[in-house]
Amino acid sequence: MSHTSYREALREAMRDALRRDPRVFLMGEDVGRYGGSYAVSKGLQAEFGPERIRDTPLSELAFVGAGIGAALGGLRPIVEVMTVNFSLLALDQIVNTAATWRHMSGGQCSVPLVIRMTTGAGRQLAAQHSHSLEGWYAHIPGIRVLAPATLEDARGMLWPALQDPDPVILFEHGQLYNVEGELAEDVAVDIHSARVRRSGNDVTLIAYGGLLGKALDAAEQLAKEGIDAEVIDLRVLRPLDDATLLASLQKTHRVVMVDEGWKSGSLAAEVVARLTEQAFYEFDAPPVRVCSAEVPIPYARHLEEAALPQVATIAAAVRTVCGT
Amino acid sequence: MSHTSYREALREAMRDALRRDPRVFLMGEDVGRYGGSYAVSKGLQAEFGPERIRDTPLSELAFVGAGIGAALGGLRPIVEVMTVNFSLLALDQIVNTAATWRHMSGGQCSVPLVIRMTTGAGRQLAAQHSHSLEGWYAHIPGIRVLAPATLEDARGMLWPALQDPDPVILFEHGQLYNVEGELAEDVAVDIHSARVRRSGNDVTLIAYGGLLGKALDAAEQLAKEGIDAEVIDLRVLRPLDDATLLASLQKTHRVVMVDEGWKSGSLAAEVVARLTEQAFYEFDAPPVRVCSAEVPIPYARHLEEAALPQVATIAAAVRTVCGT
Amino acid sequence: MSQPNQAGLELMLPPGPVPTAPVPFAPELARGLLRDMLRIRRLEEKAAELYGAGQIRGFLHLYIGEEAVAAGAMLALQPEDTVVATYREHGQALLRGVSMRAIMAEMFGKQEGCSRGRGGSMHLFDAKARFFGGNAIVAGGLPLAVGLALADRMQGIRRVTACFFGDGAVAEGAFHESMNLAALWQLPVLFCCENNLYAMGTSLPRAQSQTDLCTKAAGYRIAARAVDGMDVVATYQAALEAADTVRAAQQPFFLEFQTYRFRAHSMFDPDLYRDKAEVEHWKEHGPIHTYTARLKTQGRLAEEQFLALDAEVGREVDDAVAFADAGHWEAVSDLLRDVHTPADGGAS
Amino acid sequence: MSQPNQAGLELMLPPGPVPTAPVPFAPELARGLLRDMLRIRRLEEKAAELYGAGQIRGFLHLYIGEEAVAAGAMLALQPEDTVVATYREHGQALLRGVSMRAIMAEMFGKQEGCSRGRGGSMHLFDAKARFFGGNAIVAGGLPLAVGLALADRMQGIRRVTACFFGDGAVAEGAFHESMNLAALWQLPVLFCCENNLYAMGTSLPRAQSQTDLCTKAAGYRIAARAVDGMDVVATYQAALEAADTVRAAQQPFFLEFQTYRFRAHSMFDPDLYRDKAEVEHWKEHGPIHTYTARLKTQGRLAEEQFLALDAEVGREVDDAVAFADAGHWEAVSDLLRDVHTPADGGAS
Ligand SMILES: Cc1ncc(C[n+]2csc(CCOP(=O)(O)OP(=O)(O)O)c2C)c(N)n1
Ligand SMILES: Cc1ncc(C[n+]2csc(CCOP(=O)(O)OP(=O)(O)O)c2C)c(N)n1
Ligand SMILES: [Mg+2]
Ligand SMILES: [Mg+2]
Repeated sequence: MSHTSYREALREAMRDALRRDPRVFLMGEDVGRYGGSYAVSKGLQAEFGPERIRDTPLSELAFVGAGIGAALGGLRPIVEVMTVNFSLLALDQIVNTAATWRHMSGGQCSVPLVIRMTTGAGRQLAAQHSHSLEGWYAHIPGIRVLAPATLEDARGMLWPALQDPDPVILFEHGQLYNVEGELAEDVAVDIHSARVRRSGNDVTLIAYGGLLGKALDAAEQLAKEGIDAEVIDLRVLRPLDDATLLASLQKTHRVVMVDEGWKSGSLAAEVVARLTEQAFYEFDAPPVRVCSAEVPIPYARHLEEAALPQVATIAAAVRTVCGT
Repeated sequence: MSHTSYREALREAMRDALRRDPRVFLMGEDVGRYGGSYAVSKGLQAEFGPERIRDTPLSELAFVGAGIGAALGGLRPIVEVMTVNFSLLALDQIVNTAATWRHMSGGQCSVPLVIRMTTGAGRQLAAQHSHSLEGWYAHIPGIRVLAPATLEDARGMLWPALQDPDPVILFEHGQLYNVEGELAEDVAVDIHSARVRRSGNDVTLIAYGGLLGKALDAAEQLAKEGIDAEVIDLRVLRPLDDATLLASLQKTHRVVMVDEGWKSGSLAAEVVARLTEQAFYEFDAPPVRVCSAEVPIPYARHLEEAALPQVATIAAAVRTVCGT
Repeated sequence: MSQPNQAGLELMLPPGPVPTAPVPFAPELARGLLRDMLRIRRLEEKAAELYGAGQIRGFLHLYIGEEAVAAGAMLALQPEDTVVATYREHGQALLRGVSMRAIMAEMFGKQEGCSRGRGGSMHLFDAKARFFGGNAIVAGGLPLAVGLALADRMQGIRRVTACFFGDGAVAEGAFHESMNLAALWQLPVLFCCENNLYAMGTSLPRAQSQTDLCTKAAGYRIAARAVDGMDVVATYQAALEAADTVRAAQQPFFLEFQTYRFRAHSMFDPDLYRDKAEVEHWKEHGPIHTYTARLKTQGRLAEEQFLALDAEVGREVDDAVAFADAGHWEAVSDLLRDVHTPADGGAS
Repeated sequence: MSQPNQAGLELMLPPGPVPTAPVPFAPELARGLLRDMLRIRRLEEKAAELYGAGQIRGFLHLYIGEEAVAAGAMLALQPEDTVVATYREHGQALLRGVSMRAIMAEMFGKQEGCSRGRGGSMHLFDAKARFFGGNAIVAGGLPLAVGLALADRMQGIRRVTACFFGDGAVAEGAFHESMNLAALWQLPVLFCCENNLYAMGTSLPRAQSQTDLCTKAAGYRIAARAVDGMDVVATYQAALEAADTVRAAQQPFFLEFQTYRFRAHSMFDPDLYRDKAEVEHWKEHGPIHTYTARLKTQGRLAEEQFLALDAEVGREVDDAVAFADAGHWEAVSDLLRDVHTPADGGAS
């Protein structure tokens, strides 16, 4: 075990991959000389040089597309799109090229590409810098979408993502980078399953990424009130791991899904929809979603807080579902 | 009443708006000289000139952004993005500028912009030209999303959309352009409500845009089997008209939602989620979604057909929900 | 280069005279180029016919008139080089070595097609021939080409990535970003701009404030050259020089082929945006008949030889159609196959 | 313009000498420019301090060092002109007439802020001053500016739309598409490129294959000019000429201000990517002290006068802080207000 941070765990995962596989390289805006806008890649250029830790101009569409090309060309690129907000500029390449090439070529061209990006709000960055669009990416066939919420996943998800022959997108929540804790030396995680992060019997609280912590906090608070919540970390946003969700529902018969995306059309909608479709009669109460208010996220702190799911709103939703 | 087509109805709506309001103009790729890639704007440049029927270069990001600017500058632009597939290139301007400007400026800057685009599959155009991303757009706060499925809506939705002080996106399904029928001279429709297109008692079949016709066909077929389906045309994809949906559910107690989007993260997920959240105890059977298979849409006709919702699959889903 | 006609349409005429100079190539090569162009032409004429008959569907974009571009450029490339193309790519695919059978079967939507029938006309693929699509997003292939070249550079592989795109693509942001990346990183990309003066119905002067596309390359410090795209002698020579430069210097090059499509943009296009006289002018420069005439004048080709060659090509086309016709529909149960790579690595 | 140092970093030095020539403006104007620059400087120094104290949050991008650009450019514009800016826009907003109070309150997140506290530092708005944001997407403002100018053209309004953006924005596709549209449609856009040689930590030569940004404008047939962005005399004269040209010719113009930021990119930036010596070189060109020195040499400004002016500006800053401090938090119940325009048209 060693003490580390989410940021360091991500960096260590990249360092490790860069050492293990000469085909791996990192490219993106300010990943090199600057050290990454969130300092995730700090120090890597000094170790691996400017070819493998490659700074790009502000050209999201082209450098994501170049990542696809480089993957086709035999490399294993990690493309850092600084934040999900800017990834909109590259979405065409992701949807129309990365996700289609394998199927559309009749199985000839796999795209072993990993894209990392920061997501989420909570730092008063206002409407254009606070998106949570994981749900959009989870809509696209042909790609895998991951959301590391723990140090273990921050450290462990990258390598299996690089082994995946198809595009994988990794969402790092901006509020997690400074989270610290202990981490085992040998981290091997899968990129297929959801995980029960807190076992409980009364209600299933589903979360991912930046909100897992709040969900766990809410669960602790509720425990004091006698509500025993099971907290599930989705981890893999596409394809969703229905089995783990259904197993929990069959135990607790109540579901609250927490999601930083805007409610309408959120990933939470998908989770609720597939659970009701598949296990309608397991519900003892209607499922509930706790999402962001449907508003461009405001700068002012109190308004931003009001717009985002909070421990109190999560706990309140759980109480409603539990009928207390 | 006069005989017309969906295409002509759309054109007539534009002609009418261009005549009524000098601030209205149309811009987009090949809307002018070529007459529109789907011939919707055919003849308009001859009538209104190249300034008001303005051909643009292949620059989706910039001309959509220019539409936003022109709206801020006092005009009432109709921007045609040839198809939803290419709109990915312009999504940044839609999400980060059009949708945010009003709120983020503290209410100073409204963006009275209308964006039209063709959507959907069914014409063997393969993976990059067959997207149905209405659900994504319906996720964005600050914009209104419309899906005219009838001649009446094709003719009637544009004018109220132009009166809306905020951005409105109109999705025209590519398979509807040639649909013909009779249309009243005076068409006034709202852009707020869903509409019951076929009244029924046994099950609520929800559809929109290109699939409304298939839903209605399925309903006719089911009627012969003794299943009386109520068919609802969503029409307005954002904000969703919950009241109409809930009223129907309260009558039929069963729901099937049809959507050409890929199932995971579809608009259908949202509809199912909000109905279960709000009216869980009204359901006599689990809700069911009929969506596109999660695959880049293939070119080969039989595979494309297999990937898309069809009358038979819709009818089958209804039978399941009705327990027959 | 242009003059307005009565209807206010600019008449955009060929920049130079009809080429008549002797063909300076060895007989084999000279004949090969003719054959290459004829193969594209006859394949596409047949495809148009089959489209009318409903056996080919979706979008079909014909290259007819532009054959000298693909013929010259493809011959200039080496087998190890890489090609990235557009939706108007039958010519490139065919001359890159994708069989006419596989192309025709693809357009029929058959499993024997080069993309198993999933791609159709716009999405021809052949990984073995290093033919990476078949891209229907205008300018969508440019970033891809940059990445393929980057992979080569980082792996120490010296080859050229030839990326085809139209005049319309030049307006897209992807063009700008890709040109800059290729130049900044000194990547061996041969940017092949097929300037046929129209993007659908939009003529170059209505799309570009600067219609001399080579001047754009200067903004990225990329060497550039325009060439008569109707003259296969010129296209081959220019492409060869350009490819050699890219290969030797490991730097990008922008090559503009000034060409013209004789047919409509796609099978849906009524082609009302250009003057018939303009089309006729360009047809006088038709790459096949002008080249044939030169060979004949030189005494290098007799009419019977031409007819024999044409007949041979005709037989290849007929064979391809028969092959496609006899092909199979992929099982519907395979619909989801290859959305992801199968666990076995996806040998298919 | 650049030379490598020991650490392999290019030292990117100012292109010309420190300006010392007499200020050729009338006393009022000359003094006004100094005051303008000082107002920006003191406002931002205070903002930095308040950021440290936690009263301003989010991203804060300081303009310190670049004041001569906004001062010259804003003075060159007419009241009816339009401005589109970036996230580094305190200077433009302030000199465009947004009160220091409203800016400070905005950064505090107060309802009295120019965007009701919803935008913060990156999203200052003032529709009355025709100041259309405050855009935090790099190059996101360019298409908007094109559209604003298009609206003017179509409505027969003769005014200039000045659009600010950095050197980093030049690499974005939006730059390319917008330049072409503006030139193609002959729109009165004044493209103001604030070339401070860095996009975050990425220096111009590591972002652009062609670092002379004016050459890019040629690819669109847009007239261009570079000017010493540290010299307010030069920026004002150049901006005035450029704005007049745009206004008269109703065509775009590309004006490159060669400038430098003295502070880090944002409050999160440790600023390790450039040589301290480079920063020091540029500081010698500091727009405020060099200009002050010139005025003093000319005998146009005595030290007491400078101190008085500075004190006056200091009082304005203090007043703005007090105003912001006394401001109110918007009611949480107003969170959804103005996601859509209210039915009454939204007079707010
Ligand atoms: C991004 C994008 N926008 C629009 C289209 C529709 N479209 C297909 S081809 C075409 C014209 C392209 O012209 P050009 O690049 O000159 O190539 P050409 O067809 O002349 O070979 C257009 C507008 C598209 N496929 N992709
Ligand atoms: C599209 C986009 N990509 C990335 C960013 C993150 N980012 C913010 S400012 C910046 C640097 C911009 O540099 P430049 O345009 O030179 O302006 P400067 O900050 O130097 O004034 C970057 C990369 C962003 N805001 N938008
Ligand atoms: Mg063309
Ligand atoms: Mg800069």
